[in-house]
Amino acid sequence: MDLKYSEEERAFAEEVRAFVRAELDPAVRDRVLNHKRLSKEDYLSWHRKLAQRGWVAPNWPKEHGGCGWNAVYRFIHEEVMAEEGAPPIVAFGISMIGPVLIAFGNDAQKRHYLPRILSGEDWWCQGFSEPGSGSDLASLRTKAVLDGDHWVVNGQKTWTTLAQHANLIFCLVRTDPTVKKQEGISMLLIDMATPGITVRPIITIDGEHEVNEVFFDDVRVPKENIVGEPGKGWTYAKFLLSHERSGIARVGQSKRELKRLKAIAAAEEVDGVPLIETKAFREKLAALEIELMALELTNLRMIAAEKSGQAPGAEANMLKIKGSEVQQGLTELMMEAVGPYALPFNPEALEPGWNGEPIGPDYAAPLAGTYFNYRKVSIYGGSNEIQRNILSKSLLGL
Amino acid sequence: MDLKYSEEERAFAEEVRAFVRAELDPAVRDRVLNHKRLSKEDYLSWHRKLAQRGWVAPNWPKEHGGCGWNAVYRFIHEEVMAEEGAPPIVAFGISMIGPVLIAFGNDAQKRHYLPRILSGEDWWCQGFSEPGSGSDLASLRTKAVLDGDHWVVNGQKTWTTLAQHANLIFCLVRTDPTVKKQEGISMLLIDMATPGITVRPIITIDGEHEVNEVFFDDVRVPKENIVGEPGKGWTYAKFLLSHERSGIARVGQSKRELKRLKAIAAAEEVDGVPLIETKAFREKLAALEIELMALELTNLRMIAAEKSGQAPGAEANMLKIKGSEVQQGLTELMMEAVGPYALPFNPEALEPGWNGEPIGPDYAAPLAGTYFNYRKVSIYGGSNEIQRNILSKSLLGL
Amino acid sequence: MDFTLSETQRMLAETTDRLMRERYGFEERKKILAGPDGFSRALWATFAELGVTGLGIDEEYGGLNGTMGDLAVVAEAFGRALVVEPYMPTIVLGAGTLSLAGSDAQRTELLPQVAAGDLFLALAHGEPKSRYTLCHVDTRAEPDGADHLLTGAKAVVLGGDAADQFLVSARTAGTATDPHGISLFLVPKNAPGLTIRAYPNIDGTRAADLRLDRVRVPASARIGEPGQALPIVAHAVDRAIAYLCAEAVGAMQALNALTLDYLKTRTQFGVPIGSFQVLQHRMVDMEVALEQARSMAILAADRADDPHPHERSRAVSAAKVQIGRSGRLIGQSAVQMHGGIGITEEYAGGHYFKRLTLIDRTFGDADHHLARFAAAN
Amino acid sequence: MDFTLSETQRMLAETTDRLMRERYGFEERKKILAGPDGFSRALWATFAELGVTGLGIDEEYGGLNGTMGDLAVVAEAFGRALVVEPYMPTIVLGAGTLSLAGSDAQRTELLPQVAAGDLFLALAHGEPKSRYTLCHVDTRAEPDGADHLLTGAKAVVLGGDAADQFLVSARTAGTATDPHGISLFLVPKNAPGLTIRAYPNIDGTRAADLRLDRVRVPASARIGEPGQALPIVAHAVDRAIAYLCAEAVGAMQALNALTLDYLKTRTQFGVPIGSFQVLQHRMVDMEVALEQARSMAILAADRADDPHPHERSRAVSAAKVQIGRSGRLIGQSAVQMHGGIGITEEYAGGHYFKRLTLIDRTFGDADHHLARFAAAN
Repeated sequence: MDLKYSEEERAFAEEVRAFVRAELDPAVRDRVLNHKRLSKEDYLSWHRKLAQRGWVAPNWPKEHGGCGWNAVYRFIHEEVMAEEGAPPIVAFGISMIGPVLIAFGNDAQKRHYLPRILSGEDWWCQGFSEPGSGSDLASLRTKAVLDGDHWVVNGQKTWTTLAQHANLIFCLVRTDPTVKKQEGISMLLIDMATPGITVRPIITIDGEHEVNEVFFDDVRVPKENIVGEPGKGWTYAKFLLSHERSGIARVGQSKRELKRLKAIAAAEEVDGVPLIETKAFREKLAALEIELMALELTNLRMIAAEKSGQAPGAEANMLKIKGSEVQQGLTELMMEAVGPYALPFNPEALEPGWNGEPIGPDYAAPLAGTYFNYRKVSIYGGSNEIQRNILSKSLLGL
Repeated sequence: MDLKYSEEERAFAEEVRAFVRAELDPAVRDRVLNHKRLSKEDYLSWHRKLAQRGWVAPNWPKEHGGCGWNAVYRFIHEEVMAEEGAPPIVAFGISMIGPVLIAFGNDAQKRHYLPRILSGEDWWCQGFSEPGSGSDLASLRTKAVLDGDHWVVNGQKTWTTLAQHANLIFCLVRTDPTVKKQEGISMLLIDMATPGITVRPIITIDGEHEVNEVFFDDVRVPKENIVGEPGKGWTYAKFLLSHERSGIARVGQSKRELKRLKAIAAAEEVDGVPLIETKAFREKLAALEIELMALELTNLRMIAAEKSGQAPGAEANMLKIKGSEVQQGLTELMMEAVGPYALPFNPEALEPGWNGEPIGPDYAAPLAGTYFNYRKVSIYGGSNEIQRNILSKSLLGL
Repeated sequence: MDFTLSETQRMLAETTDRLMRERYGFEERKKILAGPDGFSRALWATFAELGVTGLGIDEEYGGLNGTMGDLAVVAEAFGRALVVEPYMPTIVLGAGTLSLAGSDAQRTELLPQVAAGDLFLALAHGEPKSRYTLCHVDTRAEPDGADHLLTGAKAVVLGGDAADQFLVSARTAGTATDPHGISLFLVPKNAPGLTIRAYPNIDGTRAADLRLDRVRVPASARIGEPGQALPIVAHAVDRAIAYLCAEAVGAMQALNALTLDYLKTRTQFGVPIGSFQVLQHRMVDMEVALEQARSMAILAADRADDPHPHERSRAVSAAKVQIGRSGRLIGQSAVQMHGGIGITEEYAGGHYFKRLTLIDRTFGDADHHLARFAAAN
Repeated sequence: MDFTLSETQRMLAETTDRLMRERYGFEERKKILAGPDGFSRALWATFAELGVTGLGIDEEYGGLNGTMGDLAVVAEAFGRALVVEPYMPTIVLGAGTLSLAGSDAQRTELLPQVAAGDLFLALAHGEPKSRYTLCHVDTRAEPDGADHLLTGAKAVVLGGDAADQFLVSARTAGTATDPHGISLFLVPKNAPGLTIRAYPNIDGTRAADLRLDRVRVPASARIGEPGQALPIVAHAVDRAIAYLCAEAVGAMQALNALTLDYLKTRTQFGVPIGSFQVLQHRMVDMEVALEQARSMAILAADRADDPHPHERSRAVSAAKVQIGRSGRLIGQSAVQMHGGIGITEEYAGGHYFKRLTLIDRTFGDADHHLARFAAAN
């Protein structure tokens, strides 16, 4: 039993930390740390720096330009970057469609798409969810019919994160309505500039534009833009969803947010005493910190098991549940910490370069919004109810 | 809107309070207040005093010797007695089989049994649950076969509360195995002295003997000892279970326990400060007190509705859920309050007349045991899961 | 003991609910929010016609002399409709404070205008450093002849955007959290030295931060005795909390109804999601939370004018704790059961969640009131 | 980074688990509890043969020089079997304290006897008024020549029933909660002036309350420097907490297994109750709670001998909080899902629930350690 990283792993963590501190634009770092809006270029400039360093695809094999790292290295890389306030690597290309193409794409697709993902030239988005299919993803209804050399796609996708930045979308579509619902699905790669595609923003209750609806109206997609075989889309989707979940608990990010919470609670005062020194708040914070400590160790135990060859299984679902609870707990305490200054709605303050006078303390503007927004983390990627359903079956045999 | 009792109701409450204070044996009151064991005679002596006063059957119509009170009076009577430390009226006769006999019994049964319930001459117990049928009561398997002038009963009942005191049992038995499970059930009235009945104690984890198993081995029960019609037992059981639920939230008892908790927390010290003055404990206690305040008002709202003619419906299930949570919360905080002195097991100290030296403070002995024992209140009478199932259907239409 | 509404209250509830149905649908509300004032002056005029703006005001000043229980009926209806008009600031806090402690002249001048719907008020009490502590007032009132000069800052003044006049608290004696020495003054919005920074809140209501730089007020502007404003403010705020509790009950009720409807109509895996036991039980818990909250809101309204301030504040704090906890459970559960749609701007559910969340942050959150209740025990 | 057991630990776990299977079934345990000592001396002898009693003791005193991690392996196995033998009192607290601070003479005399299974020890530190505060010691040690006379009372001394010798803390200086001035003395059970009131605990373990009335102890009986015992006791207690955390993990694991088995085999309404989604999700939450507890128990064992007391106690307190919360959730949920059977004496489930509940009350409950952790933050 040894709870510490090896010498080599520690050195790697420090290397990552030093790299982020040296290379990350301080303005971007500030936006990440303080929950301000990130522009497409904020993501991309960091993506390019990572690409240059060879660190942009931790989970890809080396022959495709990835790092070929083991689970521990991948974990360290992701966690240290999060702790240091780097923007997350945009997942759609690197963590989602990339691994699918590596595993199931043809040579032409690999040659064309993989380098463009690494370089940041392509920004993908994910066309899975539909208005009628939330937790029951396989019930999707967007259909693709072969017409000569093209698939003709009709239907609607929703919750499409950052589609406004994307030039490509990977889509689950129904290509055979006559078979079992899981068996009639295929995965298509679609250029967002194709005529017939409309992107409509969905504004969330914090006033932000992060997700979208994507409408397909007789969209013609070249026949060869299918991944693998027709009717196997559900298999690829499951592969995608189960792949690369080491960071699912978001421990690094939550450690960063815990620091921010402590800073806010130290700045806030109750009757002249820093909020963080009042017993009730201090102990609520402590309770959350202990949950995070336990989560971090649980995560490390699972990463260590994965490194030593055990496939990540049910544990990822546990990490998703606990990780989302901790993230939500942190956003809630931050909102609580600012008291009445949780009320004002001042979205301009989140815009890069805004120089106005803050309403209340300068950290207050995003807090309530982030709390509202973060209710999503127990919903997306399979709601916590779905996670418990899965665990009940896979882990408990119920 | 008027949250106060009427003049008349207040006067009645004071009358009940004065009666308890004047008539209740102080030794019995002490045992109730301090969770010591109650003997059969403790229950009966109080029962007789109430009978003498004409107050032993609040829910029975006057023509059968009951009080004929409305919901508010019944509630006041029960709550004030509980607050004042009176033993609860033993429910099996008064609240359970009595109303069933009044509604469905024949004249002979009414003439024979009802006076004996009122006088305390008969002590009933309830033969519903079986080892295989907990929440799924209708699946019971104890069977009764007609043989000449007798039903021959074979099977087993369990969780039979205070069967050790009882001379009679009302039993659900399967008299027709060929029909739908709810339709083959009858209700029999059985003398506990009948040959073939064996009572075996079940000891609970607090070391107490409160419940029993009752075995029936070719027990011959006179044919006329059936309630109403054969095959209607399920209807009578549902009537019984839904009847007289005004006290289901146990507000009076919980108010009494809250006082006790406050007294314990005032006597316990942390670093020289009374526990009740430490912020963390004080606020846990306050949170529970607020829940109890809300519960009391919710209960009163429902009682008022019942008084004005609305039948008690889904509300009783809500009161059961919240009431059990409050009761359990109180037992848990009392156990917490005594700290390390929750550990010692000293059941002799619960015996009436025990004069030994207590281990730790004299209130400590029952606390952990009561906490363990009170886990039952969210299980019996339909577990809280069953209550939620019922509410989901009846209240929400789900 | 009687928990039914009085005949007047029943009519008030019906009138208000009907008005809301007709004029305050989700789309109409959106338009109102997007308008120049962020609320509807036309609707306010209708309130005045119906007597709703005069509800808490004495008959002699043109009001209906209603009780806190009557105001709670309106509050609940407004909660169901997510009303953003500055009713609580103007009527409960503004006119309420004047009714409690204003001079005859002040009442005679101002209350009829409020009842007629012609005047908006706001209580400017909280400050950047005061959080939820009512006795924490740093704003100073320095005597200058018969006048006072007010200097300081006021934070998150609810309804401060619309207010024609502010009721501003300021210290005439003592420091920081001294309960004595706080006075209350009427300050018109255009007073020289007063800077108003108005903004929307995240739930669509509006507020303002004020800066006062030697704002001159005459002696006639003082409300109540010098240095004795804290008990008045505390009473007015307790009444506002009772109002908020009722409003929250309305919002919870509406959100529960929306959620239940969603459970019945949304299908997944070929069945309505309301057939899943986990969601059924959670919905039951939301209903239980609503009933518990309703009970405590009734208590708060009943005690909001209790002659014993200790009894009053104990009941009001207990209610605020219950409302905070029920609102949190209902809001979070409703969003979770709706899934993504629950946090979109286009769906009413998320707006109830926001309103419930911000009510918990107004005049003290559940933790604050738990501590206050526990200390009063 | 490696979370696997060492080869030695794997063997230790196997040996202990096998022994428990063979000798500590539910019925055997009942017999042991009903025996004259309330525990099995025969089993204790087997522990000695297997080296389990010498696990935490240096090789030079006949032990195996094991780490806290090794002790945790035994603890977990004992937790699964609900072992009532006074292992933690004798080995972790008794021998552990001597190993930390005993003189050469004390160690040489006593530790080999402990390792051989011939000596039982108990730490008599807590007092009737001390609750969970370690520096709260009222028992006095008054010098009398080279000796000391001990007078006072000790409460809920775990293993105090079986102990041949007590490690008794007493004040040689200071008052009440002064962290300085506490000394530690060895006191044999038959010392004149010592009254032992032994009793069972509600979970089947045993304890005693002690009265000391001018109990004479020689200078050679003092453990460590005069007045400097608190850090030693604190370290020993932190180790005992780490042990309890591992024991609790064993108990939780066993209780989860029992519950899962019950969900699969108990039928109601014609189906296994494990087919009900509400119970499935609760069972999942119990498994998550177990994994979180296991993580923190590992941390506590790892840090229990950290050279920085602050780091040590911070980690140990965090673990105790997690264990308390997980144990409560698992215990209460297990009972609820079992229904009535879960609280009967005849079924193992309720006994795990009791043990987990009492572990939370031992050396500080979750609230106590949350406060300690928060203060150390």
